[in-house]
Amino acid sequence: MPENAPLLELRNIGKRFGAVHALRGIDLQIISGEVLALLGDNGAGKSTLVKIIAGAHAPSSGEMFLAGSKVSLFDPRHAHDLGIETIYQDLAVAENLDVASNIFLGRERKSRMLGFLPILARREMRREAASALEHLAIELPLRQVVGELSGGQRQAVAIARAAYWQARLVIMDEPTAAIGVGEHEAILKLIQNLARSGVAVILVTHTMPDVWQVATRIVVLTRGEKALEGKTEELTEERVVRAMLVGRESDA
Amino acid sequence: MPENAPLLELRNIGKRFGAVHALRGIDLQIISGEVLALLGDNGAGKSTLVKIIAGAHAPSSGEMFLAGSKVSLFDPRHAHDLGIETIYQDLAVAENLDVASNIFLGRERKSRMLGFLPILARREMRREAASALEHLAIELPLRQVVGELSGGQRQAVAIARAAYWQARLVIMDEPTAAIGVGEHEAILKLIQNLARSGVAVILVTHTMPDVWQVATRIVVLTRGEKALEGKTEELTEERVVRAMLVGRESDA
Amino acid sequence: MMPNELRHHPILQAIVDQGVLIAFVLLVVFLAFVAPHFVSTANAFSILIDAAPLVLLALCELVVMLVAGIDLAVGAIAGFTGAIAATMMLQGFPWPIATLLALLAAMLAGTLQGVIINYLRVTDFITTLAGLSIFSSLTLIITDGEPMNINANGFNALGEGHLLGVPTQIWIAAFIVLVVALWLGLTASGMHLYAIGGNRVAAYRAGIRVRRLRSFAYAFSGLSAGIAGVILAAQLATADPNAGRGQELPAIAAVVIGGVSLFGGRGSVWGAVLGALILSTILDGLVLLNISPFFTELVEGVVILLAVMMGHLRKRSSN
Amino acid sequence: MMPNELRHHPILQAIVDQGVLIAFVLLVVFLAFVAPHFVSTANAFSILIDAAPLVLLALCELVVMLVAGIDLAVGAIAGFTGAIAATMMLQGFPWPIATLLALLAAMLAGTLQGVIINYLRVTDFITTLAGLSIFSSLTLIITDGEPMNINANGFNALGEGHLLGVPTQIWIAAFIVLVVALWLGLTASGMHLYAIGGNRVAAYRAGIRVRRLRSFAYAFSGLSAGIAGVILAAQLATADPNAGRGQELPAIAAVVIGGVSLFGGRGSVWGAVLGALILSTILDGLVLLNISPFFTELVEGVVILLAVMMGHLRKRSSN
Amino acid sequence: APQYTFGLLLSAMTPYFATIKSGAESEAKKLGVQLLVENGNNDSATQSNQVDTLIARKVNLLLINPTDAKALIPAVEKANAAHIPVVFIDRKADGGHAIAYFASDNTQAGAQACQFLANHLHGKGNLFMLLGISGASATNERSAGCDSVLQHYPNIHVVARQSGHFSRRGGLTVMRDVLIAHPNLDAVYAENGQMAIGAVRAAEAAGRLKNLTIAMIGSGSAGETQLVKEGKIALSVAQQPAVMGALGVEAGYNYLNTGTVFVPVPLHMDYAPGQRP
Ligand SMILES: Nc1ncnc2c1ncn2[C@@H]1O[C@H](COP(=O)(O)OP(=O)(O)OP(=O)(O)O)[C@@H](O)[C@H]1O
Ligand SMILES: Nc1ncnc2c1ncn2[C@@H]1O[C@H](COP(=O)(O)OP(=O)(O)OP(=O)(O)O)[C@@H](O)[C@H]1O
Ligand SMILES: [Mg+2]
Ligand SMILES: [Mg+2]
Repeated sequence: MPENAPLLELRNIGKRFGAVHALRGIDLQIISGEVLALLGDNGAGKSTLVKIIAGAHAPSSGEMFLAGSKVSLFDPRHAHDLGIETIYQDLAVAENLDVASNIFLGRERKSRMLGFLPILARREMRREAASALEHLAIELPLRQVVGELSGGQRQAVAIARAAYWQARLVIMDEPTAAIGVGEHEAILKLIQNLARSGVAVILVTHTMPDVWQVATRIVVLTRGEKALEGKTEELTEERVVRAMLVGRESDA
Repeated sequence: MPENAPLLELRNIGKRFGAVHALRGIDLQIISGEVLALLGDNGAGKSTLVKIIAGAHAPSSGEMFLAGSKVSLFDPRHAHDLGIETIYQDLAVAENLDVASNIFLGRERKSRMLGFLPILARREMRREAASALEHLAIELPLRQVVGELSGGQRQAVAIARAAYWQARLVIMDEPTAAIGVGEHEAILKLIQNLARSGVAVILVTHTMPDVWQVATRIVVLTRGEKALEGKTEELTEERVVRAMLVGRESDA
Repeated sequence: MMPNELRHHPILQAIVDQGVLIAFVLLVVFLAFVAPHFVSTANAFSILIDAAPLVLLALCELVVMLVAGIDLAVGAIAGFTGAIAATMMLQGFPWPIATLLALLAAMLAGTLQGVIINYLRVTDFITTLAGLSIFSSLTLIITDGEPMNINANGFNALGEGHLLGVPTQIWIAAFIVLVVALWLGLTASGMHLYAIGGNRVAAYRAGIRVRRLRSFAYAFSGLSAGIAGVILAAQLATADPNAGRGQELPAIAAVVIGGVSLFGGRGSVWGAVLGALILSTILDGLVLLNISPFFTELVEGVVILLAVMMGHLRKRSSN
Repeated sequence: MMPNELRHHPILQAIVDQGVLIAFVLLVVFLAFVAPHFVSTANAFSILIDAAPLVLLALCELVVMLVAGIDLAVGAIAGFTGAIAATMMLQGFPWPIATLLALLAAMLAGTLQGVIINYLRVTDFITTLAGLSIFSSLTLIITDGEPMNINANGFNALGEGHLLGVPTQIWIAAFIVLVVALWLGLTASGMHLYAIGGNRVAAYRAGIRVRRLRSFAYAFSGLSAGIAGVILAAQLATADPNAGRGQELPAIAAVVIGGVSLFGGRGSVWGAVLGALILSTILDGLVLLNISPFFTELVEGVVILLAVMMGHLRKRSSN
Repeated sequence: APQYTFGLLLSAMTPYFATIKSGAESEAKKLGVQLLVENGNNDSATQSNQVDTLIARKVNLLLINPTDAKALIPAVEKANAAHIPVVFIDRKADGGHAIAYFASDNTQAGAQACQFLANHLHGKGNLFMLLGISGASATNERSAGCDSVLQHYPNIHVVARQSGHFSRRGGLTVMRDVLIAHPNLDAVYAENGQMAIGAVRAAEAAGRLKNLTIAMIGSGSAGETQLVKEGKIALSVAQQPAVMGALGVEAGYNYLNTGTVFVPVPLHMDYAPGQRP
């Protein structure tokens, strides 16, 4: 593994849904410890790109390299193994399971029954979940089934889930969309803490102030294509917003 | 109908979900032409209250008066008839129908086949939908099924739906959560225009700047109870945020 | 493979989506080559006559499955309708009146199911399974377990007669198909069925009377099952105490083969018709080829599986 | 009506949710009063013996319905398994080996269905409907349409024998119930079944091997159906060419009565067992009460409907 | 006289078995016997469970029409062990002890029907065998009877063997297709009356009835008899289900009072006009 390779590299990624061309020729590098803001108008392709990086969608074309080595046959399971955690915009939680089960879903803690049968360590998971939520300044009814939670509470579950695991890359697709004022601040702090400890973060958001508060780099997508890329300190909000809209105008 | 009665009045509204007490003793008046910001932390009960006003949930206790007369046996159909339009937080669009069908769902335009059979005027609805979206500065692939749209695009569909109909009260539960920067501005403008033309607007949001930009009055919910109420110009952001959190602390 | 504009044309899209159509065509071509006398007017009518009641039952399932329901009682209601019509004719009612009253009973039966499901909130599966038991039983009771002869020629003509050289029952089924196609395709309530199946909560919030419309879907299902029952009885000039039994799975199979989803909101009349045609063509082919009865089900199962897989492959490759 | 802490206790909650339990108790009490000889060890065993294979088939449906599937082939696979075991014993294999191989075949049959559904993406309904046809047909072919005698006493003891005074088949069913209860309640893969049924996309994104686990659910279904088939064959000392036919709807009915959802993600082992017990108690009561065969289905349908409605009323009043 | 309770276990509730039921019921009424009638839905497991339940119910006598000759052996043995006498109706189980057996011989019926057809065709022609439900014992035995005769007639070609599932509609739909596939069909052998009626309708609709000789194994029901009278069906080898049911009850009643009797039920041959050999 080359020492100075970016954590993640996308080359010429494209994605079609039937006739819809959601992404075209996306090149992207993500470096450990940076916070990359992925911006763009509605329908620009941000979530599609996020899902590809998370392994939830297969790209129609292009290649991905993680820490210098090509990834293929990629799915969310591999993404987890490689240290990629994702908060999806369309949360996708198991509504019929409780908070702790959702946080640990797919990576449950186990204990041994009769010394050899692996069974769920429910109590331990609930305890861990509670402390993880506390860290994030989130208060949730732990035993309630997620389907009975409010919109913001569900989002908090998804955030806690992604934050809990030791990751190399955390992808957050509009994590603060439905989130209360206090929790909003906690999430921004979380992002900064993650970056400080060397984790790469991809943040998708429509809240411009957040971008300038936490992001180190900005990529703007317009209609599935990369329209602008640069360091946060080198870009102004005006220029970014214009890129989102101008891209659109020049295309239309 | 008493001339000076509030458009909508809630008296002592409560709502339980099994053991969960989501709302308690809510009194609320909404006056034509005002923009009421309904604020509160995640899980405070905002969406529950919104659903009760929209007829989507029946309250467990309390009474509702619309323009001075008591409403009973209330469902979304009645709400529409009474001029209440709602953008729900959990959008709930028919994913298998296209944009125009969703905007007109339940109130389709019809024409007569053979002079007497009422059939759907699909083309007319599509045309109307396109112009409604244009008004809102929203660009959408009209023929695509809503399930294939991006998160923000779906939200735009819900907004267009609520904005299209001549309403007396428009309720918006976090309408800008997933919405792009340009559309965000358009929605704020829409709210102001609605209020100016005498429509009452209830806005639920976690974005404080929006509140001070458009709201005339603020109500804060904390753990299902009304914690603060007042004119926007008389309240500071600090005080509002504290009400959300303090309520919580004093309860805990 | 196809220019984008073309691909988005609704009719073309429907055909591409219906990869099963291609499977059907292949099936027909195959049988035309190997099965003696498969290509003949008599055989075409034979397939269509067998398909007619199945198509009607498939329409029942289509409509209730669009709203994420299921109707296991369609066969039982069909048998029940035949028995009622026969009894009334025995009691001296003129056949058109007996038939209309029997169809009314069928619609009431369906409505009753719809009301239990949507207002008393028993699940669709349980209610219609109970309906299956209850209406089968009522048929046995009405007929006293014996086939009842029907002597009214007008009635029997519904099953045996011809119009412009085409068997009456094919006309009847075609007419109902057309009505349902117009209903689903052109009217608001038709679209509301799709909306309910797509997202019931959204439909409710949009002001659609979900419970009423779902009940209506079951009422229609009862009626269409009743028409199937009339055809079945007329065909044999008999109300058979066991008529319609076991027809629920084939009816559901027909629509599922035709692309209707058990989870609601997806499917078309053409799919339902196609599914029914595939099933009756397979059965026809099995007899023409004189496949041993021990093997008929084996071949049937394999062919259905292949047809659906083929439909699926088509769809995937078009993605 | 109940203090909140109590109401949230998982076991109590489960009982309250299972309003159907109360319906079952009422049914038993009612029959105890009106049906002659209902309260007797012989009759209790008669009900349980009757329920044993149904419970096993209900477990099949429970597991596949948790992942929003359905298995229409369970009865056919049961019959198929009996036929294979009988054939092998006829060919001189010792009965334990014949039984194990037959169960292996059953599991393979289920796995095959699972693979077709999850990897070739044919819908659950169509695949298992084809399975129903295919395995029914294979049973006819293997047995050549004639019932096959089974003379191995050890094998037949699985259906006729007793252990500690309790019929063997009740032990077998109880053991499998326990295994499934532990699987679903205590293990990760058990919980993953619920997750898949609750939200398949979420489960996939959480890294659950959705297709593999769903295939496994069908493999289990095949195995459990196979065990039911062994019991049925042992009970009759015969591999019947039509054994298990028509058992798919009762099996699904049992779990749905017990609160399992056809749409996935909801249901418990206890519900499935309860549903099977309700069905076999009703059938037993019908015989004891000498309900005329024309009326049996009528009564059965009505009682099922009442039981489920009662369960539902309980739930609503507890809200 | 003592009040007896008998259980009558029928394998299914098709018209044929409904006739057994009504024959048995009217006899039971005459004798003051309470009769419990069960429908096994063609399922051996169901029927043997019904036997269990009736044993628990402590009936005095069981009249069993087994769904299957072998599968019901354990159930009959259980009845024997509980000292409840058993009478077989229409079919028997291959094991266990019964005090009486009232049946017509299915194998013989099949043989007689096909012998008639063979004679009628002068040993030459195309025959369609319209079979019952696959795997049902009635189907197996009737087919075996027919086949045993046909093997002596190499020039009779069985051009199709298809199942009409013992139902009228099954007979109709299958016959329609067979007529299409075989324009030179001469004769039809139908394994029950319901299917034969369906086949007659198909042949009539296709205008082929005149050229067809149809023989069936009937149950003597009105609809069947009518078609025989009209000459549309050449031969009905009619079983007498009502007689079987009545005799079964009578014999059981006598047995409980006195001792056992075996009464063979004669097959009733019903010829169309001019067909009597
Ligand atoms: N269907 C339900 N069953 C049980 N509890 C529910 C249900 N719906 C909501 N609740 C509970 O009611 C409370 C209020 O929920 P609500 O959705 O009104 O919150 P909210 O103020 O809109 O929060 P957010 O800002 O996150 O949208 C929460 O504690 C939630 O868990
Ligand atoms: N499953 C799908 N089928 C067809 N088209 C799709 C599908 N998913 C996404 N698209 C299309 O791809 C484009 C990009 O969608 P995407 O969700 O990536 O947008 P986004 O940038 O995340 O927007 P938002 O800010 O609204 O979340 C949109 O035009 C959308 O309609
Ligand atoms: Mg997005
Ligand atoms: Mg909310």
